[in-house]
Amino acid sequence: MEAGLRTELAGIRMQNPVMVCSGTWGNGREYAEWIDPGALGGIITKSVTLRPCPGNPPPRIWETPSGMLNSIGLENRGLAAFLEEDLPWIAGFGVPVFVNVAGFSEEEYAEVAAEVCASGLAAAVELNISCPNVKKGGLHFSSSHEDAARMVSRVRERADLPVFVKLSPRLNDLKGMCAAVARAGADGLSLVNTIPAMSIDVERAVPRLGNVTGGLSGPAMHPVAVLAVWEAYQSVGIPIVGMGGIWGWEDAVEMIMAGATAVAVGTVNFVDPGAPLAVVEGIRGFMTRKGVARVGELVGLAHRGGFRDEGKGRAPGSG
Amino acid sequence: MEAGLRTELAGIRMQNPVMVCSGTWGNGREYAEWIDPGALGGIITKSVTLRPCPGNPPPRIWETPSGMLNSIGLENRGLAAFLEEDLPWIAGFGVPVFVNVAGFSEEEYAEVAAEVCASGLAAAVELNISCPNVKKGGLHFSSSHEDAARMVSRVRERADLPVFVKLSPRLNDLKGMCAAVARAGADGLSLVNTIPAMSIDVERAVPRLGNVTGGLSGPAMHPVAVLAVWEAYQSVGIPIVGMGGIWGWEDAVEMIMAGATAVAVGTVNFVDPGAPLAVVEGIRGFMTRKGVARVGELVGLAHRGGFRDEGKGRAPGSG
Amino acid sequence: MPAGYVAQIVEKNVFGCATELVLDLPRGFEAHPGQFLHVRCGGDGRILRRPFSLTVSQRGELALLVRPAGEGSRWLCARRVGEELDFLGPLGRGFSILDAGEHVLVAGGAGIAPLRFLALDMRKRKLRPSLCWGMENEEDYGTLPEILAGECDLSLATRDGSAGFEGTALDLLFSQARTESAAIYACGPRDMLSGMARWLGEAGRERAQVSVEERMACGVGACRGCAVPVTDAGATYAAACREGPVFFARELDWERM
Amino acid sequence: MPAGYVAQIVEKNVFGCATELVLDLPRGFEAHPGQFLHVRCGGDGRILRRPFSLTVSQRGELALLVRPAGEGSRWLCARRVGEELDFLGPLGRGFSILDAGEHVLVAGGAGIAPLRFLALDMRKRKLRPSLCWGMENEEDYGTLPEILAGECDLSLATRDGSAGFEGTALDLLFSQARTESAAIYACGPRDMLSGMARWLGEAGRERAQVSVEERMACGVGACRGCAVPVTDAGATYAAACREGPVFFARELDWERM
Ligand SMILES: Cc1cc2nc3c(=O)[nH]c(=O)nc-3n(C[C@H](O)[C@H](O)[C@H](O)COP(=O)(O)OP(=O)(O)OC[C@H]3O[C@@H](n4cnc5c(N)ncnc54)[C@H](O)[C@@H]3O)c2cc1C
Ligand SMILES: Cc1cc2nc3c(=O)[nH]c(=O)nc-3n(C[C@H](O)[C@H](O)[C@H](O)COP(=O)(O)OP(=O)(O)OC[C@H]3O[C@@H](n4cnc5c(N)ncnc54)[C@H](O)[C@@H]3O)c2cc1C
Ligand SMILES: Cc1cc2nc3c(=O)[nH]c(=O)nc-3n(C[C@H](O)[C@H](O)[C@H](O)COP(=O)(O)O)c2cc1C
Ligand SMILES: Cc1cc2nc3c(=O)[nH]c(=O)nc-3n(C[C@H](O)[C@H](O)[C@H](O)COP(=O)(O)O)c2cc1C
Ligand code: FES
Ligand code: FES
Repeated sequence: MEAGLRTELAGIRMQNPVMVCSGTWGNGREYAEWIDPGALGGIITKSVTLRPCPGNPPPRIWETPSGMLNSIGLENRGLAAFLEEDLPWIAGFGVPVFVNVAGFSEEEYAEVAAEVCASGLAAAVELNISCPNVKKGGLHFSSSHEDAARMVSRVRERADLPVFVKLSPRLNDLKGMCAAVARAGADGLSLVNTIPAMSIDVERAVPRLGNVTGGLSGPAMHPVAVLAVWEAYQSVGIPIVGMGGIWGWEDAVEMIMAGATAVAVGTVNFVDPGAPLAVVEGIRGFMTRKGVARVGELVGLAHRGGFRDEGKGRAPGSG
Repeated sequence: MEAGLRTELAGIRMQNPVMVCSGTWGNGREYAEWIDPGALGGIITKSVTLRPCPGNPPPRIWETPSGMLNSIGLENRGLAAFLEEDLPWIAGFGVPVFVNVAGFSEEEYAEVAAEVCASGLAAAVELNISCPNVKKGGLHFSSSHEDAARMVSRVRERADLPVFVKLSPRLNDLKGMCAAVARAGADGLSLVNTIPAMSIDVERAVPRLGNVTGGLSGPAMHPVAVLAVWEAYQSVGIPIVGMGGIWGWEDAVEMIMAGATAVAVGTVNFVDPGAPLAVVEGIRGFMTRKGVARVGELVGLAHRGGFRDEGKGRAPGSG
Repeated sequence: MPAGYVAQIVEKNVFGCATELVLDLPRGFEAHPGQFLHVRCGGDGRILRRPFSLTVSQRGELALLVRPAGEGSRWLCARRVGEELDFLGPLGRGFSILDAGEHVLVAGGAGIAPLRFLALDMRKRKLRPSLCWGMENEEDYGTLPEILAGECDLSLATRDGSAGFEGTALDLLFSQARTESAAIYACGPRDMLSGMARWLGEAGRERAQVSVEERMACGVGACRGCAVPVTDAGATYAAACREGPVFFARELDWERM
Repeated sequence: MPAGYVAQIVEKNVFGCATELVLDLPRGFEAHPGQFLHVRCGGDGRILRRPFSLTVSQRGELALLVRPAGEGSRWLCARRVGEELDFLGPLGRGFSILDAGEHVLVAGGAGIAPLRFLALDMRKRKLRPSLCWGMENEEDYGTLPEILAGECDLSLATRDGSAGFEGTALDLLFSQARTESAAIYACGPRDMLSGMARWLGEAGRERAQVSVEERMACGVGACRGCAVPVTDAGATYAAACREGPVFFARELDWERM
């Protein structure tokens, strides 16, 4: 039986639900040597800011049990270089490009988002209001529901593409935040960014990262990401891109069953550049084995009591 | 050189800074068969509630990469049985007992705390306002700084022992929360409880835990816990008990350098009941090697530039 | 008194889908059938211990019989003779041999492990247990049935009928004639145990003991992670690791299982 | 073009504190001295890859020379002949052989790995490099110096003076007479490289190349985790994995290192 991997995300058609996370795939060139970007469901580009940004002082990464910390800090060559050199190239593979946008003020976000839309090359904007690695900006914009909502509506006014809002899992009230950004006009959610974290070198008694704090990604934080998707699915109707610690197809399917319409893989690319396509194949195999015709039937399935007839390879319930 | 492991926590004298986490060490009897409770720095007992509490439906645990989820849900035999049978027995080892208190209303917390104090057998009360595993109560009480502060002052009024407040790491504004509970009269902080998380069995498309969501503990979340201690140390002057994913002495020292006056080990007990004492020995060895006379010199050391003369085994800086 | 031990693997046998690891346990190590070891699996100690019932080898030495189910059990199956295992144990409450005319042991899959140990104990007391054992298919058994046949009154079942009775161990049990007063001792998957409890009825549940498999963290009763619902007024739970893993069928609340 | 490969270990030699693993690389696999492989370490692929420079064996075959520093490198050192390694590579920018009268190679510890490869390349071009190599003590070297002595003009240093010059590779370099125009190629710990850069002065940094060791995640330039500060107006960073690991000393901002 042929499994239907095609899906639609806020009106964007995708050949499969597997994308790559912002910041873990450069702007495509590096991994295009290993896998065909055209086989992905979509590509989320590294955060771009209005002006070039040097990023944080090294060391920028540290490995932790089943995870890693990073404090890259939005290093990028700025919007102009991105629009001229990177976006046209990456858009050439014919899969939807989600441009991740960051900034240091509301105006900057809105400005960058507007220009990205104007380029005609992007499919959507992903607003990174949850970067743990910059002091001004980043998480700052999601410290309250009001701040986040204002940011979203400012961007919404100037963007004529779907706007996905990327949130941190470190929120007292994640459901309330999701509802607030949805009301403010978000077309979708990207859940989650890394979890703020840090590590100390005990021999020297100094932080491991030049920036002191960083963000935790990888399998260690996957269960936290799954819950974020689960809670968001319960609180809003807009589509969710699930990400955080996806290592294999099971993790991706888990995210989808928790409520994600699409998923994005990040840290695993560093270990296995072929991982995104292995995840696609794994989902396909699972669907075939379970007799699931369209991947959309799996979205949020765990909220609806799961497979009615477990283990017998029958179709899902009220899907 | 003899290392001085003795420490003081909100006026409570401890022979060493290593305790065991609430809920991971039962009420002592189970592990007393393996290690001498009298050799610990202190013991934090399992959450006790006014009335007996059956806990959540199984399955209650699930293992995740370098961590585990639990949704025990405050199972305990209630205050009366605790005061009669457990507390006297555990207090008999002569080390400070921190009684972890939970409840389903402010009055309940205050009532339980008052009776624990009246028993004359406890050294401190640890207020669990961050349990991810109960619907009403638990995290509910720390959804806003105001709620948490009101709870703390209610308990403070009726407790004549030091009150430690145990917080979740899932807070937008951890520093603000620490400041709020400190202002409300908390004598110390316990950081952190487990991180809310979940896992789904993809074969059945249902949550792995009977309670759907649970709390992530273990090495996976250690870097998140270290950051919480780091942030709290920056925002308040009251002592901190650091916990979360401590597996060996390095993790404990890391917590101390981030700002913890004492630490507590949890999940590792399940793998190695001897772990708390191994951590004590490891800290002792580290101090000897580094020429650190009193463990107090290490507290918050990473905020003060670390060891001045790294690698040469010299004394810490302005400690 | 239980303890934390390290013991060498002195013999390794593969029986169909299961691997037997015979352990060189210290003198004075005493255990009852139904008790288990909580074994550190994987080199780095970063995963939780895994519970495995104590069983006995052909020469009556204490051993584990491990069926690969995931990372931990696969790691165990890959150990070699001469390597050491780190475990806590013996842990938990084992089987009580009842005063009955007939003793029927029912094993599903790796559930054979504690029951083989129990059968040995019964023979020492001059009892003659009978044993129903079910597996998926013939290959899963390997040569173990030939050895067991010398140790008790054995009958086999396979789902595909490739060996013995066609069906589960439970179907096999149902198919056999039993005296009303037979004592039953069972170990196997949750479905098998609850199917049996239903079939037994209230009276039967008094004389039936089951060893339940729950995921465990501490293994010693400290974490309350391995809760099984019990039949009491408060609808509470027992810790499978300490109050079990063996329970009388009547003690458990099968409705809430 | 780099690629993801699996290659068999066909020979293993232990030289003092370092282990040489000779790889059976596919035909057509071409690499330059200074390039590295990004190797999957540990069985389950849950830890990040680890970068190791390509080196050559006595017979000129491509190999790794690994010094145990932690979990990943220890795992590598424990591999046996016949096992396979999974790696990405060859990655990064290697050394450029300059047009100079004298070629001086300076290695600290495992920094010898890429320089041995470079020395071979130089000999193929009929150049006669000299090599200063420093280790903690005599035992760290094993028998490798005897072999290397046949490959280039070798001098050794140890901190404790147990073999060769007493001091670091850098002290040894300082102690030797060099022509002003010597080209320098260095690989070793951060301290050694920055000490050398300071000593060289601006002119010297034009003719010196250094291979830097930075913690890496992706190894291919995608994550910007391996940033090293470069001397440009914007005070920006280069990716050690892609724009390096070999840099001209003048390209790096030693003040910000
Ligand atoms: C008291 C007791 C005695 C046991 N005796 C034996 C024995 O003698 N021989 C034997 O082969 N197995 C026995 N088991 C089951 C054994 O503990 C599990 O197969 C093992 O823990 C699986 O771990 P893993 O890392 O290999 O697999 P995982 O990857 O952890 O899990 C693989 C599968 O096994 C299931 N599983 C995991 N842990 C348990 C558990 N504790 N109980 C039941 N299912 C589990 C999971 O849900 C999953 O479906 C016993 C279990 C208990 C509780
Ligand atoms: C381009 C490049 C080439 C290298 N070539 C060689 C080589 O040929 N032979 C060799 O033995 N080693 C080489 N290294 C160093 C090697 O990568 C590290 O020793 C290894 O990654 C340590 O991993 P681990 O898991 O063993 O130790 P970990 O437990 O990760 O760390 C142990 C110690 O090593 C340090 N370390 C970890 N990773 C790196 C790194 N990438 N660079 C520098 N220090 C690190 C840590 O800070 C820590 O102090 C090279 C590094 C780079 C960047
Ligand atoms: C090295 C690195 C760089 C990242 N850079 C960005 C970024 O620029 N913008 C952003 O929104 N998220 C960034 N992220 C977060 C990821 O997009 C993703 O949300 C997170 O890593 C969780 O997914 P994972 O566990 O699969 O990596 C980065 C993550 C890593 C590891
Ligand atoms: C099985 C289990 C039960 C727990 N029960 C409680 C509890 O009753 N009250 C409480 O405040 N914390 C409880 N916790 C949280 C721990 O006290 C501790 O904060 C957390 O596990 C992090 O530490 P660790 O990673 O070392 O386990 C429990 C944790 C586990 C794993
Ligand atoms: S496994 Fe901890 S109580 Fe049973
Ligand atoms: S390691 Fe990722 S850019 Fe160099």
